[in-house]
Amino acid sequence: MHQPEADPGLEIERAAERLAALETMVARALVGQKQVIRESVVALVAGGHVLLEGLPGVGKTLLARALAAAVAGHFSRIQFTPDLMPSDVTGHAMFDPRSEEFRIRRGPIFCNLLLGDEINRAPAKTQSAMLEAMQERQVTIEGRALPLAAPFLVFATQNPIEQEGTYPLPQAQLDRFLLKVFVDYPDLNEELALVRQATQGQIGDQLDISRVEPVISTDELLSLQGTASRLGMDDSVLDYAVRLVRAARGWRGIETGPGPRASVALVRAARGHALAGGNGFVTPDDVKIMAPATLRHRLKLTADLEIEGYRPDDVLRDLLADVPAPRV
Amino acid sequence: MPRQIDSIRFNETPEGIDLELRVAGPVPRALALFLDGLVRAGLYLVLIPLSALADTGVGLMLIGFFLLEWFYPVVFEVRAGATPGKRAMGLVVVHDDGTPVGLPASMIRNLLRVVDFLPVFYGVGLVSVLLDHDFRRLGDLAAGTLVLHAERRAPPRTIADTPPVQVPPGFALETQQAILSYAERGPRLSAARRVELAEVLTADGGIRGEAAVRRVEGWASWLARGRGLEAS
Amino acid sequence: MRQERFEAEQAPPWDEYQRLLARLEGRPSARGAPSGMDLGGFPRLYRQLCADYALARGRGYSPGLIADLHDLVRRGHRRLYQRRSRPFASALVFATDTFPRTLRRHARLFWMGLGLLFLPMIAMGLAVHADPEIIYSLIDSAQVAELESQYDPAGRKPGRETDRQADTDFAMFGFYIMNNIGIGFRGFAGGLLFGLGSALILVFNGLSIGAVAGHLTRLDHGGTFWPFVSGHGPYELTAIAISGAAGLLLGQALLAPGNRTRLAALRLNARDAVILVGGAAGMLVLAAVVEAFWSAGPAPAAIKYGVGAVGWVLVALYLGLAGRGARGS
Amino acid sequence: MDLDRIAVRTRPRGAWEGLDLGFAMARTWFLPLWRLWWWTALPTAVICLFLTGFRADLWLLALWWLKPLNEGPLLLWASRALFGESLGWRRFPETWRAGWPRRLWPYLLWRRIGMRRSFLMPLTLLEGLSGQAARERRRVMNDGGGVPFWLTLVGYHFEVILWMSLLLAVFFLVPAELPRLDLVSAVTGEGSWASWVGVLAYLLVFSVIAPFYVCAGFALYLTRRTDLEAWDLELAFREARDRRSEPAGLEPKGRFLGLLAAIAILPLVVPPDVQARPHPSLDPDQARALIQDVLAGPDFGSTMETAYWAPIERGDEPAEDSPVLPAGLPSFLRLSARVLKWLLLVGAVGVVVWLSLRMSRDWRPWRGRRARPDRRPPSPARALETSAHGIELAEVPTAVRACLQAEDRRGALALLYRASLTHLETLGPPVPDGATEGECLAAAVRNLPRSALGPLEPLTRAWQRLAYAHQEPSLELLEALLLAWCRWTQDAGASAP
Repeated sequence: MHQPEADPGLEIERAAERLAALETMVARALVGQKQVIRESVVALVAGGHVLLEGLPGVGKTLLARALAAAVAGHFSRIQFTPDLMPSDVTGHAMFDPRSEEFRIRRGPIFCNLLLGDEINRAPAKTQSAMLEAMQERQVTIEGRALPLAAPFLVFATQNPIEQEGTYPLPQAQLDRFLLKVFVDYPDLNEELALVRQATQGQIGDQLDISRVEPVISTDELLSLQGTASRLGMDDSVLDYAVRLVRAARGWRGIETGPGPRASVALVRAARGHALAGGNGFVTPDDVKIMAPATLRHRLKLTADLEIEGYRPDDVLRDLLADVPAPRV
Repeated sequence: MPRQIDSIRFNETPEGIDLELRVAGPVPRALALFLDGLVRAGLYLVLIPLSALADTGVGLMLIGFFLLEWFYPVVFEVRAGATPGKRAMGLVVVHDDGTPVGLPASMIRNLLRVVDFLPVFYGVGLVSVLLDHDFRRLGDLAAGTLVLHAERRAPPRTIADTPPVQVPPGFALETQQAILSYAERGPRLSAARRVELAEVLTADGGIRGEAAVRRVEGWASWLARGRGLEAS
Repeated sequence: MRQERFEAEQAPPWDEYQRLLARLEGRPSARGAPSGMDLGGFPRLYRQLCADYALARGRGYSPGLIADLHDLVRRGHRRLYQRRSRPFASALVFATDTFPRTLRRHARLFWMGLGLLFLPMIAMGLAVHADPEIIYSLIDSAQVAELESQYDPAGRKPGRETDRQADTDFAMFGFYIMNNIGIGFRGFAGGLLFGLGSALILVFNGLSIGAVAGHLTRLDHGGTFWPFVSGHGPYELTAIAISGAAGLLLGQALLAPGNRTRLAALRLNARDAVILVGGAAGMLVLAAVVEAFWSAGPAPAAIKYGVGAVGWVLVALYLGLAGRGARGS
Repeated sequence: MDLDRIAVRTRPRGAWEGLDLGFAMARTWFLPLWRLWWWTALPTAVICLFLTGFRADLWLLALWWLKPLNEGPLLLWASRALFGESLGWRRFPETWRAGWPRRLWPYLLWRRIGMRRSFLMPLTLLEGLSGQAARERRRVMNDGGGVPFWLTLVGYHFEVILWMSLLLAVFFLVPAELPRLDLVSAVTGEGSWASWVGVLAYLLVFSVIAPFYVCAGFALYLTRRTDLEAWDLELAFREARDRRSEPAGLEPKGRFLGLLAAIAILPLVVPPDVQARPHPSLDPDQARALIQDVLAGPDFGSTMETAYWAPIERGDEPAEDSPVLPAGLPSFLRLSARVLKWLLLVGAVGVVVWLSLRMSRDWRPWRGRRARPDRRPPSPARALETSAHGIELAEVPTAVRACLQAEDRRGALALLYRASLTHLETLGPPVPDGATEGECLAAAVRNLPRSALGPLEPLTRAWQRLAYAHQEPSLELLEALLLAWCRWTQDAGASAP
């Protein structure tokens, strides 16, 4: 059993404050989309990568850039295209004829926050080079392993698969994203506000992140992640998370279930969510709220459900309703 | 330049390297088939005396015939990668990505043997093997399998410890590799031949005889070890 | 980096890799239970070696070194990507799940195979029943005479012999295994001839079975013939139709490959077809057991008919329903 | 000749692989080689037709014997194609003038039945050696094992198989209405039209196999030279030398147009006087000794350990097995057959029964394909049953107090919370199994007026803190919650009826 910290109150309160400030700051740029922002912040705190999916123009890139602006760190952005090579992401070695040695030229992946735009437009080779780096948190160039910066977080956006010229990410590699966040169209009021904001004193339709200021440093983010990882968690909650993932494996309508890495991810995300909510401990609610985002990209529906147009979220909803929660 | 003819097929592995699959052609395969025929005939001969044991023996013999007819190659291929005949010819059966053959693929390629056998003695199979880029018969095509030459036993290689001599500029990478290869394979060539080969490169510089061999080996040594500073 | 330094630096992982590889390549029994040595590092070493090999090629090291590294890589690749087989467990899944599901996926072809077998059978049966001459167009007269004497209710015949010995049964079992499953396999392989071979084998089997049945019934030998075939018929006929359907599946890939190349379509379909053939072979083994040990037995005709009926129901239930339940629990 | 344009990857190969390389070469160059074969074979065939007096079998025999005549040009073509040069047939007369007939003669006479023909042809035809030198060289090259022999043997069989396949295919594919090919006379017959079909089919098969046979022999020859004298390295070195010695931009000097010049340059392919012999000054005996020395070295050959069992002393010969079966055997066999029979029967029945059980377990048709699991809301009574105490709602206060007395705060709070959920269900919103505490509270807030919530909110918070953060509530809080709870249930009980 994980004992909570002796006097966690202050630390957690401060952490929640910082996170709330972060959320407010991001919300300045991205109107509405409360849940999307919350889930992104949770990923930040849990130290996991995020896959953002949504139609073009719903603010995926804006979200990532706003987050980057709010966290004072080194930010880079890669636009994935069909001709992007792995070395364009990771970097490469150049031969220096004078010293007869190879010199390493680091690619854009050496940063704190990486925005991978339209990752599913790149061919599988490039995708896997990047996902490999995300997993190992290091890059091997010319036989030398180079560690990536800490924190290192990837926000990758992808268009829905049916769009033209996209390569679906392999199931196994999707596992490397902690969360998959759906960015949907904003509702009417939010869209009104969005349009109003985007047309005021704005030339062209550039992304407006000028009003976002850095509120958290990378060191602070690292310590927040530490706080989150120490958050108390009762065995029954842990058990609930694992039961959810295991249930998804044998569930009707699910062809391939989530692997063990999913349980770990779910627990990490729940911790992050608890911290973002200002709680000093993790409740089953945190687990349940984070479950769709954590699991939806780790499972594959059976062909008949897919043809009928069901999405993983539909099945997950049933599953969450049916797996008994640990109440007493 | 058009692609050079080679009996090798390349397959890229998940690690991003090209694995060389040395596909085996009709002659070794035909001989392997013949050897397998002998082995099978021997097994049939072992089974036939069973018929002396009254009807039980006949039953066992017939079951044995059935298994031999259909599953002899499957069992050996799945368990050991090759039938005894193929093994004797140094062949091995793999999926076309170079991984060892599994049960389904082996079943497909061996059940479809019937079609390759048509009209007589693998006529269809022979035509298919002669036509196909990777020497595959119809069963191989359907199952996605290849027959390869198995492991190569490489002779030991060392690069003689000649004092390094800097390679003159202008040698392409292929030539440098040929020089290294010369140093590695030199000991297996006759002395006269070594001199002759070395002189091809050094005659322009007026170096002949044993000196030429030493010069080329020196280049190889330099290529492998550097000026001698790095080696220490 | 010069070759020699490179070799010297990488030698320890290579040696370690070779040690593990030698173990993996050992006897199969030793392979199953890696004791004492941790094989967990093998994939990492393998990847490392792959990187070294690529480096060696890229930097133009000596061909000998490159060839040696390639050999190591290939041997490792063989071991690392070996398919693990768990024969018993996969046989269970195969029987309860894979086979019936695959068959249902190709239900159209199955019905086609069934039709190709049964329609000629019924037609021929009726024709022979009506006109005794027709059978001689298909089966020569010596064989017909032998059949007649075999099923003659008055004579000694293997079909009804009450004191038939167990060892004779066993010999017949061997024969059925060899003959019937061979027919099934050939029906499958014939599919590679654009499906024609399979169709022909189905039709000819149907014709000759129908002819024999019609002929014997007309001669009033039905009383010995029908009880004999009723027991194993359900399994055997269905299995022949299924293996024919598997052949048709191959033929379909060649005739109507859809959006794929013929070769790709053939490969895809062959994977399913071999599942069908495997299942059919299992059913044929069952049929051979029944045929050898039950059909020829002394039980009264009514019971044999009953068993036959139950067999049809079982086969229908099995093919229609097995594997429909929840998966992967 | 342009070394840059070599069409085959040169590198050391095993002999069998070399053979396969030859097949790959022949497949790539098949059409030109095949045409070339007919260019020389057709005139020969016509001439032979007259010479043999229109006898099919003799004609075929003559053509078979003259095969090397057709193979020579193929070999020459292949040796040019190796360096990316395509030889037009017009230039072949020049080769004839260059002394080819003389070199081909042995292959048409005493060497015709040799089993290494295609392998040795390059030696004679391309290298142009003769006399002692040629003998010596043949000997060195021949040491490479039996692969050329197998090539020839298997090649013959390929011809026979293709021929029989062709005849059978014709036999089966010609509809029955047309005159049917008589297979027997096609193979053995004299003079009938069927025998001509068989012979022509054989000629066709010759033409198909010849390119493969010639190229395979040629590739074997190249492989052997690579192995013996590092031919591939020589090519690489020469290319490097040529490239270095020429100023850039000029046409490489290696290109030759005249065929005579091309043959003269053959030493480029085959350096004159090389041939892996030791120093030319050595006499054959010395050479032999040197070869023996080299062969005795550790690089050649291998050591082999053979272990076998040998009897220490010879025992008596065992008695001959009696030809008849021993007395007990038949009954034993019958018994074993019976055992096998019953085992198989039981096994079959077992499989059927087991499959049926499996199916009945898996198959739930009445639930539909996408049936949802049972979603009945749990009855209030059930919620209490699941508790450890299993008590009536009315007894809750006493039970809670008892827990408090016993200092069991966790038990007290758990009971209270559970009881309030039970009560909540009587008020309206169902509490499914999957709902968490937070969701129960949210559902209650959504569905009930604020006044009807009672102590649910503080109770939930206290319970969560206790359950998941292990923070025990104070006794006062528990008391207060209990009081509020009692009020809540009584209110509801009063208002409900």
